[in-house]
Amino acid sequence: MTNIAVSLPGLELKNPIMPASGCFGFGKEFSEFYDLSKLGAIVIKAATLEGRYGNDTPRVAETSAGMLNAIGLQNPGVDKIISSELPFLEPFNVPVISNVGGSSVEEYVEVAKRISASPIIRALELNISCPNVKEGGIQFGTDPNLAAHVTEQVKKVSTKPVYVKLSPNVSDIVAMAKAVESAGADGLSMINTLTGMSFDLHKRKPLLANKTGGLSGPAIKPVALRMIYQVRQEVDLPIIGMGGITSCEDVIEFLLAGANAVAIGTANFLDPYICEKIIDDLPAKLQQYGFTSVEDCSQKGVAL
Amino acid sequence: MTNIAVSLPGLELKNPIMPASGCFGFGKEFSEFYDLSKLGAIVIKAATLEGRYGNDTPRVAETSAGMLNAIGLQNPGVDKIISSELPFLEPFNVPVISNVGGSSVEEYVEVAKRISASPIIRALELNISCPNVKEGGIQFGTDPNLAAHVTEQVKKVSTKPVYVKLSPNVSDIVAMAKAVESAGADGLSMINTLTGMSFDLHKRKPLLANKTGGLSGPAIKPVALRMIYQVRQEVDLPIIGMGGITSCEDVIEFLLAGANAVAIGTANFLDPYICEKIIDDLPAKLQQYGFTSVEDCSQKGVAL
Amino acid sequence: MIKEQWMTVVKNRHLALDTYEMILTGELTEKMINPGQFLHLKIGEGFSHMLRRPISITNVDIDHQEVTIIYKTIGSGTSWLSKQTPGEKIHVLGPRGNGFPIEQVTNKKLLVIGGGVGVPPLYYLTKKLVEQQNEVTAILGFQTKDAVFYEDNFKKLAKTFIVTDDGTKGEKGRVTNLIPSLQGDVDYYYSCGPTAMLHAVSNEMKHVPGYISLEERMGCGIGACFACVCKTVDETDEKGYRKICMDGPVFQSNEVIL
Amino acid sequence: MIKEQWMTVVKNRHLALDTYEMILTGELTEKMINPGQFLHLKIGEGFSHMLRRPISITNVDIDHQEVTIIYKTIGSGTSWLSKQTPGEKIHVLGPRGNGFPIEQVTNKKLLVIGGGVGVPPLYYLTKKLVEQQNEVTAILGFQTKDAVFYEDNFKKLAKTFIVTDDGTKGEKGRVTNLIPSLQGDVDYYYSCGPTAMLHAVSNEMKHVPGYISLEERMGCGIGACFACVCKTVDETDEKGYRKICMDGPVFQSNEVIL
Ligand SMILES: Cc1cc2nc3c(=O)[nH]c(=O)nc-3n(C[C@H](O)[C@H](O)[C@H](O)COP(=O)(O)OP(=O)(O)OC[C@H]3O[C@@H](n4cnc5c(N)ncnc54)[C@H](O)[C@@H]3O)c2cc1C
Ligand SMILES: Cc1cc2nc3c(=O)[nH]c(=O)nc-3n(C[C@H](O)[C@H](O)[C@H](O)COP(=O)(O)OP(=O)(O)OC[C@H]3O[C@@H](n4cnc5c(N)ncnc54)[C@H](O)[C@@H]3O)c2cc1C
Ligand SMILES: Cc1cc2nc3c(=O)[nH]c(=O)nc-3n(C[C@H](O)[C@H](O)[C@H](O)COP(=O)(O)O)c2cc1C
Ligand SMILES: Cc1cc2nc3c(=O)[nH]c(=O)nc-3n(C[C@H](O)[C@H](O)[C@H](O)COP(=O)(O)O)c2cc1C
Ligand code: FES
Ligand code: FES
Repeated sequence: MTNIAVSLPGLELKNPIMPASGCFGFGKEFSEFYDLSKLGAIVIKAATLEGRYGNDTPRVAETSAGMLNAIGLQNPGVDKIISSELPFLEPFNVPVISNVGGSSVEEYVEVAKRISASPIIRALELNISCPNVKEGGIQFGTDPNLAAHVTEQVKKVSTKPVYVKLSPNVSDIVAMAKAVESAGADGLSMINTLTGMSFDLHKRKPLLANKTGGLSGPAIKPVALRMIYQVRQEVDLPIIGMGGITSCEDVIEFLLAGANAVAIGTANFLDPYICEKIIDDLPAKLQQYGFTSVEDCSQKGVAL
Repeated sequence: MTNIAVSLPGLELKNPIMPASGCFGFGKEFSEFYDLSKLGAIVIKAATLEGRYGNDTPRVAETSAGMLNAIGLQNPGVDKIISSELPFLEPFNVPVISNVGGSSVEEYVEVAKRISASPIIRALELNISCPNVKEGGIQFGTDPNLAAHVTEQVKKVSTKPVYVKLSPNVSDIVAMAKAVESAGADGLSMINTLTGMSFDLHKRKPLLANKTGGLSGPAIKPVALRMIYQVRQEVDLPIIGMGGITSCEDVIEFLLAGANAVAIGTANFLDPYICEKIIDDLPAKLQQYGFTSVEDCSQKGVAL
Repeated sequence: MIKEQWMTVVKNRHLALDTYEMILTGELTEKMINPGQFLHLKIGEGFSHMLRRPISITNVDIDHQEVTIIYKTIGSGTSWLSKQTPGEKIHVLGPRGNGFPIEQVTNKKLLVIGGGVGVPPLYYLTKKLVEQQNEVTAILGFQTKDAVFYEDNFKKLAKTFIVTDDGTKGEKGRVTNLIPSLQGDVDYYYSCGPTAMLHAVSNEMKHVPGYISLEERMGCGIGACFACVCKTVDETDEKGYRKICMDGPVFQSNEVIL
Repeated sequence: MIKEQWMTVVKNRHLALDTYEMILTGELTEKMINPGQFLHLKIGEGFSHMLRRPISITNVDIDHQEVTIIYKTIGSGTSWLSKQTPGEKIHVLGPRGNGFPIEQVTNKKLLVIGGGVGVPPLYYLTKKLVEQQNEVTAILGFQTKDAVFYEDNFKKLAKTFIVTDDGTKGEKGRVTNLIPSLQGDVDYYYSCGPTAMLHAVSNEMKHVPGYISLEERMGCGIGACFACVCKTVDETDEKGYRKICMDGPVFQSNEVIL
């Protein structure tokens, strides 16, 4: 029997497959399609301190083998998430990871403190791609010092393991990973979206109301694999890999590159059953490529 | 009549379309397909001081809506390019731009000096994505100071305008653009490839012999547009835009985003006639979207 | 519970200027009972197009398990659709969203106002409304004569007025030109079309309760991604927003900000 | 001068284990006179696949303007090919590369050695060689019985020996097992197959002049991108490398490093 269970800090996963933050809401909509208990874990949409409406529409655009989104962290705010969204997930036998957003260190810390206290939450995913309002919009995710600082502060208050979600929009992803590792991160989650744009030829202006958006989907898979591979050479933290996964083969590629588990985002929009399908097919596919388990496969492409 | 001519430093272009460096060799092979005189310009494969064989094979891999390449700057060396390759291009009525590679400032300078002396060459495209061997492999293209330094030195010796080709693998593309602008660059060329990987599931290792490669093609178009748009807000230099162009609509998108002319790379592999086709169709397409000329369209999406 | 299916193309024909009519068959049809809902269609092979395309249900023939859609070719997705031939399969997710709330509507005077590709869902709506013994008047706006479709189909069910921007067919101008003369003792109105038109219509029809169907670019189409939201008119609304794919696409005319 | 064409699929059938035979028609066929050249095939719609796939010419029927290719489904491109049905169009660039240099070869004793999907180009080669009055012996290696194809076609032209890895058909083992007994007074040999096989063959046949056909992942397929290079054996060679797509895919057995 091919063992597809994975054990990560705070997370005992039946399988390495989880929906990526922002692509699965708070789970309710997808529960109409299949039993959420089948998932390795669920990563919920980013929580911020106050509720946010997000950006104006249009918020999404299709691109070649990908899409742009500029949702703008729309969410009801951490307290409402705890009171109105999380209870729905309780009956399912699946670990829930909360994505944590913010525009200041204080906001990250407060959200982390409150949501990590929820017994339903098993780990946090610290989304450091949000702009730092105080530092004039520089992203926490592109400055190793800022990233380390926010990680450190969040670690101080979080009662659950903290996975830091890295932005790919950087010159040196390894420096970012090392910075958050030494700040005490329990794991990494990579990659978030690449910043991109597209234009409306008729209107002669950026298609998204927000002008720029985050590029996701198969288009970015090579960048995700490269970054995970590079980080894996130098950092021992567990990595939840993501970026363009649509198949079991993609999952195996991410594992080979150095990921310990994976998240699936955009592909859920094209096929709402994609996570379930991949979970069902993964044991046979691993076997087909000669692996006895997920852990047997993970990082096999890195040792050289 | 829709005017598609464009005037840039050193370059009087009949039209804004040129093949991108590395995707068109030194022109000879494509001259079997159509008359090279139709092109706005030709950008030749990178020249280095000595001939280089490049990386081991496999050197290319297909990805979703893109490809990875790790050719490794294979070229016969600057002197042989001048003696054996450039004469072929002389009879065509088309400006030739030489892409300049190197692993040290000295190499860039020497190549620029020699090739800019050729009367066939109208401009240089300084490819700063090559690793800097002396500084331990940091790319010239990811450090604004190194980029400015090499630009400055090359400008000192070049008798032709210098377009600096920016790498997209950076946290802050605007800082890079500003650095080379103040170092005296005459124009920008953007973007080069995003670094990516893919894995061979059977061999359980990176598919490219070089492990990492450069991602090009439609997959990267949103990133290219975003970077051009961002740079255009802050820098006045002319921009030759590229990254995933396959159609007239794409060309117009790049112009709207702030480019003055464009280069077409990967699409030549799928359709060797692509540049010619786009040139033929561009006047009608511009008209369809209500533009009277390329210059009328350029940067229309930027003024807000 | 079936929520998706590879449906088979039965027919796909050019209907009007840049406009096609496609008939799909499959048991999923049995779920398509509410006018105003949409199908979320997969485009191209594999994952070549990462987003589905929302297209309204134009008509349903439950007996033959056939659903009709009408679409305008405006980009890569709809032009792919236009090239599909009978026998080919298209993956359909749906029906999605909430349609027009007409269950209780009977013996009423109703006004249906459509513009361009906002017309398709109104056909199924009109059919249902007429079945429920209502008296329907339809105002259908198009850009030009060649873009007009389903005039006869509507005429069989309702008093129908055609309006074209350029006056090449029917009344010249906008659908709102006709409203003053037709809104008389109308009980409800139903409208679908470009946002600018919906805006004008709901202004013109301020004093009549009505329902409008909105469009927005979608990600998931099932309510999970927050791509397709719009703000509520009521600032004290608990959420302050609606998801068009899930809460809509049909809203009360005074529920959301256009 | 015609260098590309949307050719029409005439036939596409399962030939052997994971192996298909496709016949394409179009005037481009008239250029396909050199055995060993390849076609560079566009995959999928639009720019969904950014790289073409190189597939050798298996046979050409100039009179009917038909070219046959045989391909193994190993990934997305070849499995797309396997789904194309008669009447569909495939964009072909080619013929590309230099084939086997056989113009002067007549009245000779020749050995043809193929492995797996290296066998296809050798069929057209053998046909031409036999037309030119040569005596050809063919050794064809496959993984297993079910993977064997074109045995009869070859037998009509040449003394043919089948070898399978697992011995389920013909000789068990490798093509090189048979060489000692067959190379006798052979004038030239021609080989195509996996690199390891070519390596073994050229070692075994060191003293006979021969030609081998190589494979490499390609970008442009026309000599412009430097994706498909290999090094020359001769270190003093002016360039030191060859482009497989343009200088090859056929080389003298001692020209390039395998
Ligand atoms: C609920 C709903 C019902 C609809 N019903 C119909 C109908 O019955 N007939 C019809 O012709 N059209 C209808 N539309 C509009 C239709 O969805 C778009 O015309 C179509 O998605 C365009 O796809 P494309 O690939 O051809 O265009 P492209 O511009 O190439 O599409 C690019 C992306 O933008 C999205 N997009 C572009 N325009 C629209 C739009 N107006 N609304 C939503 N998404 C858009 C596409 O879905 C795709 O993700 C409906 C839209 C919605 C939201
Ligand atoms: C000159 C030449 C002639 C060939 N003739 C034949 C033939 O007659 N029959 C046959 O079955 N195969 C032949 N091949 C191999 C064939 O090109 C590959 O099997 C095919 O490209 C695989 O494509 P894919 O999309 O199915 O596989 P994938 O692995 O999905 O392809 C991914 C990418 O890698 C490339 N690639 C993968 N394997 C190879 C390979 N072995 N050689 C070159 N590129 C590869 C593909 O072209 C594509 O760009 C030939 C190759 C060359 C170079
Ligand atoms: C519509 C959408 C919303 C997203 N929202 C979030 C978010 O709230 N927090 C976050 O960390 N990442 C968010 N992401 C990024 C994804 O979690 C994921 O990192 C990225 O999309 C790459 O994976 P994919 O290619 O499988 O989609 C979002 C992505 C999409 C497409
Ligand atoms: C095979 C290949 C070789 C390339 N070689 C070079 C090169 O020598 N110098 C350079 O500056 N860019 C090189 N590039 C990058 C292209 O010039 C271009 O910037 C990039 O591919 C993006 O454009 P595209 O998406 O249209 O291909 C190469 C790209 C490819 C695909
Ligand atoms: S499209 Fe995802 S919430 Fe409506
Ligand atoms: S494939 Fe481009 S040189 Fe051979």
